[in-house]
Amino acid sequence: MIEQLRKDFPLLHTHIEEQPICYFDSAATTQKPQSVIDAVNKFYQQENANVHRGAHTLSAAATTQYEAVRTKLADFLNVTSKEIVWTKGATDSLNLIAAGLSEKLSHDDVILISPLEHHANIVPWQQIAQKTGAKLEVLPADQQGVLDLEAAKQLINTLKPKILSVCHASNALGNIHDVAALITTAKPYNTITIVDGAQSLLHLRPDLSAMGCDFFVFSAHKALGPTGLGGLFGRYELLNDMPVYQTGGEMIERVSFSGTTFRDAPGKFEPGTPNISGVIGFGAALDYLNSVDAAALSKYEQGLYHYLLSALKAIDGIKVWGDTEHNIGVVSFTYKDEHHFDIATFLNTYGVAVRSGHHCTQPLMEHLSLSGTVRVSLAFYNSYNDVDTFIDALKDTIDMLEE
Amino acid sequence: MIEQLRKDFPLLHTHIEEQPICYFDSAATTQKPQSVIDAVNKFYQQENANVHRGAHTLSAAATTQYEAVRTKLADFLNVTSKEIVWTKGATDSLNLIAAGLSEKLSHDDVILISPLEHHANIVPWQQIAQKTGAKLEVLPADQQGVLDLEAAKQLINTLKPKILSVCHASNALGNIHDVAALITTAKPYNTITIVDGAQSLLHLRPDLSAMGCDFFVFSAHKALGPTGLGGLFGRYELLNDMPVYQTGGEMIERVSFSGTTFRDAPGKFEPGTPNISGVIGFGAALDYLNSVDAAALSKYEQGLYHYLLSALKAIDGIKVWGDTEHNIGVVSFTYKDEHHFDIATFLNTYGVAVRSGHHCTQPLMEHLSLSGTVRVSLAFYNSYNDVDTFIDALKDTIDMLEE
Amino acid sequence: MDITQIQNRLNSLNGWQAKYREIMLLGKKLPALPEALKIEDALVRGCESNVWLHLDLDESQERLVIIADSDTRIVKGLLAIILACYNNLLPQEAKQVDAYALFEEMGLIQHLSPSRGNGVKAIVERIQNQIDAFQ
Amino acid sequence: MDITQIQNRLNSLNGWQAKYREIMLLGKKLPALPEALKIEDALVRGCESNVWLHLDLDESQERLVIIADSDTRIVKGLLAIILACYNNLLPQEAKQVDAYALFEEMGLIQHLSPSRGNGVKAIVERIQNQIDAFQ
Ligand SMILES: Cc1ncc(COP(=O)(O)O)c(C=O)c1O
Ligand SMILES: Cc1ncc(COP(=O)(O)O)c(C=O)c1O
Repeated sequence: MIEQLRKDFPLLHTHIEEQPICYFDSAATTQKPQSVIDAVNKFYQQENANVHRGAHTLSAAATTQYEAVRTKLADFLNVTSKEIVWTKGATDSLNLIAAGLSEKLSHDDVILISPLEHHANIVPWQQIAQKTGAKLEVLPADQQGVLDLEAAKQLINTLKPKILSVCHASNALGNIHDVAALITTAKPYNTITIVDGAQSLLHLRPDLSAMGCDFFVFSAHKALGPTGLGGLFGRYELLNDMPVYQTGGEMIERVSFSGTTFRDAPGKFEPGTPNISGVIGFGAALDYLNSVDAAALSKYEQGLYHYLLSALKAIDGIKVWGDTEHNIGVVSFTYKDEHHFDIATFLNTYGVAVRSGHHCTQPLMEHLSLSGTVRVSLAFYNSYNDVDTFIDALKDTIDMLEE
Repeated sequence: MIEQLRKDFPLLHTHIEEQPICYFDSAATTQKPQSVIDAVNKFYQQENANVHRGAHTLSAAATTQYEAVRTKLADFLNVTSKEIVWTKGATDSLNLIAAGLSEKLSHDDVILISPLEHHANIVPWQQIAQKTGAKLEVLPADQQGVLDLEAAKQLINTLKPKILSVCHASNALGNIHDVAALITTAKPYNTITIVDGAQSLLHLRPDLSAMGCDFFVFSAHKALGPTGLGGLFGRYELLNDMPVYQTGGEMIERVSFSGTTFRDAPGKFEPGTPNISGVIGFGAALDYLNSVDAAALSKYEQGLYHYLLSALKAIDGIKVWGDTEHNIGVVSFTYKDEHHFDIATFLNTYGVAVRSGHHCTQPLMEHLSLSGTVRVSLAFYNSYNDVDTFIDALKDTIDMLEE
Repeated sequence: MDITQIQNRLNSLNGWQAKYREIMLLGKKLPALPEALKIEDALVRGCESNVWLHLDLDESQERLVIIADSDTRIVKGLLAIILACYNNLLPQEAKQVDAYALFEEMGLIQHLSPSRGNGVKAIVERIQNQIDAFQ
Repeated sequence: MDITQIQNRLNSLNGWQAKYREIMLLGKKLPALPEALKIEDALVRGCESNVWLHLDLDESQERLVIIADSDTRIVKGLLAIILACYNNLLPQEAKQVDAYALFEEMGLIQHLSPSRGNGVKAIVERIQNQIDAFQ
């Protein structure tokens, strides 16, 4: 099955340093199936036009396609299409939400996040906290970097946060969070719950209605789609209630120099020309995801993850961080006191593309007393052979470092 | 020459309603040369990786390419690369600037714009004016929709605006503004000058050092590039001085729960994963623009524009709006009291793609007492044959309306 | 022309040029709304161009009378088709009629720009809501 | 090894695996900086990993003595190369040396990630600026 799927991803058949590539950086950005590349290509060659404005056939067709992808995504997430806003990425989405909720915050309100958050789910809240006087508080995690769920629930009960914003899966360690449990705990306090799904959209295919969150954010490029596109789900009432964020064309009802009125959501949050080719490419990505056997892929991914994990753990001096029981397939490790950058650089010479550093989670690294880790992030298109190549390369690297 | 260049644009060889397309909607978005489409394609097939974070070859190569386009654009605009910020479009750029300058504004300060502005250069200022108490004032224009340059200079001298934000060329009427003259007039008052170059980047290839503006904004998709990408130039001192706008990964120096510090511009304004394929595609668009004879194209465009203009003016009942002497090649017209939408819809059945409506310039339409116009917007890839087809189709349409 | 005649006529025409021309001619036959009736309350929200619509019962208080106008000829033609669907029906009959589906059947929705399509939907919804208010 | 020897050695090696290994070995030969010297002031801004650098004149007050360290082995190796370029030169001689250009010549800059390349540039600039301060 996987050998067949791998054929759909042209980049997997390229080379690094004259060696076949082992792409283990899918948490940074996934590779794209040919169908996504083709959809973007076809759009520019045959369909390119601006949306929402046209009397002409091209523009009408582009608009229809663009809106159809919104519906497709809404179906994928099990919500309604008017609850989907297109943005330029998860970061943009989180900034939009933070700005939109800021007027609900006042001095002494609590914004609660986890210690595993990506900077994109930290800094916007720090900014809003500074502006409003609200307090930013952090859920407890252990020395491995695993959220303590029971203590987390207790803290929610104690703090009664106005806002709870947590990642569904950690990009640095791969941990899957039981966000539904946290949301349920927070419900009695009318907490506005936000889930950073940048890492979960692809791996966990969340059902947002079941999850019960108020907002959910993602980036298309981390789920087989093009760069420069992301989006958010917002429960309609809350979403439509937020003040406008960016302003300009398209999102208005009427502009005059004496005053301006805005459209309802999602329109009011989408000023200007959107990333049309990005949306259309992402539509093809969703088609791709809908066409494969999700359960089988997930099983395969988990198998591969555990295969990688045991091979790594068998190497003396390797320490794997995070929750290895509930994991989307990200292995973050260190080797003795060696610098992650040296390891990653050597691995690269074997054609192995991993990431090294703090993974935009400096507070988590601080919590773990690390300057960074080497991160191997899997996707269903990785093969057992990729893992073997990596392990061999890592052993060579270690030999070299110990020389 | 043009017949040759037209071959580079695949969409120009498609059909609308079974008729060869006459694409006259370049002011909404331009068509893309094959080289741009190929660059995006190649990126996803062979080079796709996230930027700025990688120890691996793919990521390093993507970053190098990404930053090289910044330099290429800076050269194109005659500024330095650290003065270029990538955004998702002109609208995003204007919102970033308006937010960044808002703390410089106080009650009684004046923000001055023209009556020909796109909503993207109106509504963000209205919002900032509301927030800061500053006053939004509008330059004078005549009944044709032409800015009165002398009166405009006088008004600048009278109002001594804190901010002057004007489009280099109008998207609704095509008028070219003498922004250099306005900037010179405003200089003694330390006015911060912003030029909306969404329509001028392609047609006028502005030299920003000569122009002397403090900020300049554009959208890639209106200059042969991909959707979902734009940018801004900011004079470095002013740019770097602005507070951060959106926050998240990449734009930080150091994040901890006790506080966060930010990078210098342009980095501090580029949080999150950027539109990498968009930037790389736009690089190919700039290469394309650098490879053609700009002077010859501009001469051709002007010739075509005047050919179109005379043919239109020869039709009884047609009124052309705006400045037909200084124009980027946009003809906005009305026919008697007929509705622009009816005309555009009929034209479309002849394969002629024009735009109808207010073109995101409702205050201008109000000024002209129009509900909208039919807009024919040219690019160098339009042929004389396109114009002939359009004129014939328009005559048929008029016959039908008069039936 | 009743709605079946209109449908047959449009279906018999080849190409959108001819169809739009026919739609426009249908619009021309629709009487103009007096300016006094072009009031804010009669404006249908969600249409890209102005559409005014009034719905009432005839003198016998039995059958629907809808009058409508638009500032664009083509939309006025679309209104003529919609009115042909509903006018003169008993409210309970009209409740059974889905003019939007009929537009879809004729391929008109697919051809209109999405915002025009939404406009047609908004008009039909407005009519149905007002019928509900009568019952 | 002086800088020419280093250059020859690196050029003679085939493939980046071997070259990085060699660079790392060069780093190993560079003495570690005492912790007390790893101070904020000695940190070179613009490097992705920590780089500490001290520049002084030798006892004769004539020739440059640069000591440096990094927390990564490869960057330490790069530092070893840079130091081999400058150490023991008279300041006016050192002004003529552009280690960054040498890195480019060896193909190292092209191969490093852009941020590492900028790091090398930052280190070289820091050295040049400190030399200026001496003169
Ligand atoms: C003059 C002008 N300014 C701003 C914009 C907004 O550009 P975008 O929709 O790409 O953000 C446009 C696009 O229509 C324009 O023509
Ligand atoms: C968990 C998480 N949140 C947010 C982001 C930010 O996404 P983007 O850079 O696409 O805006 C990322 C990407 O690294 C992520 O992994």
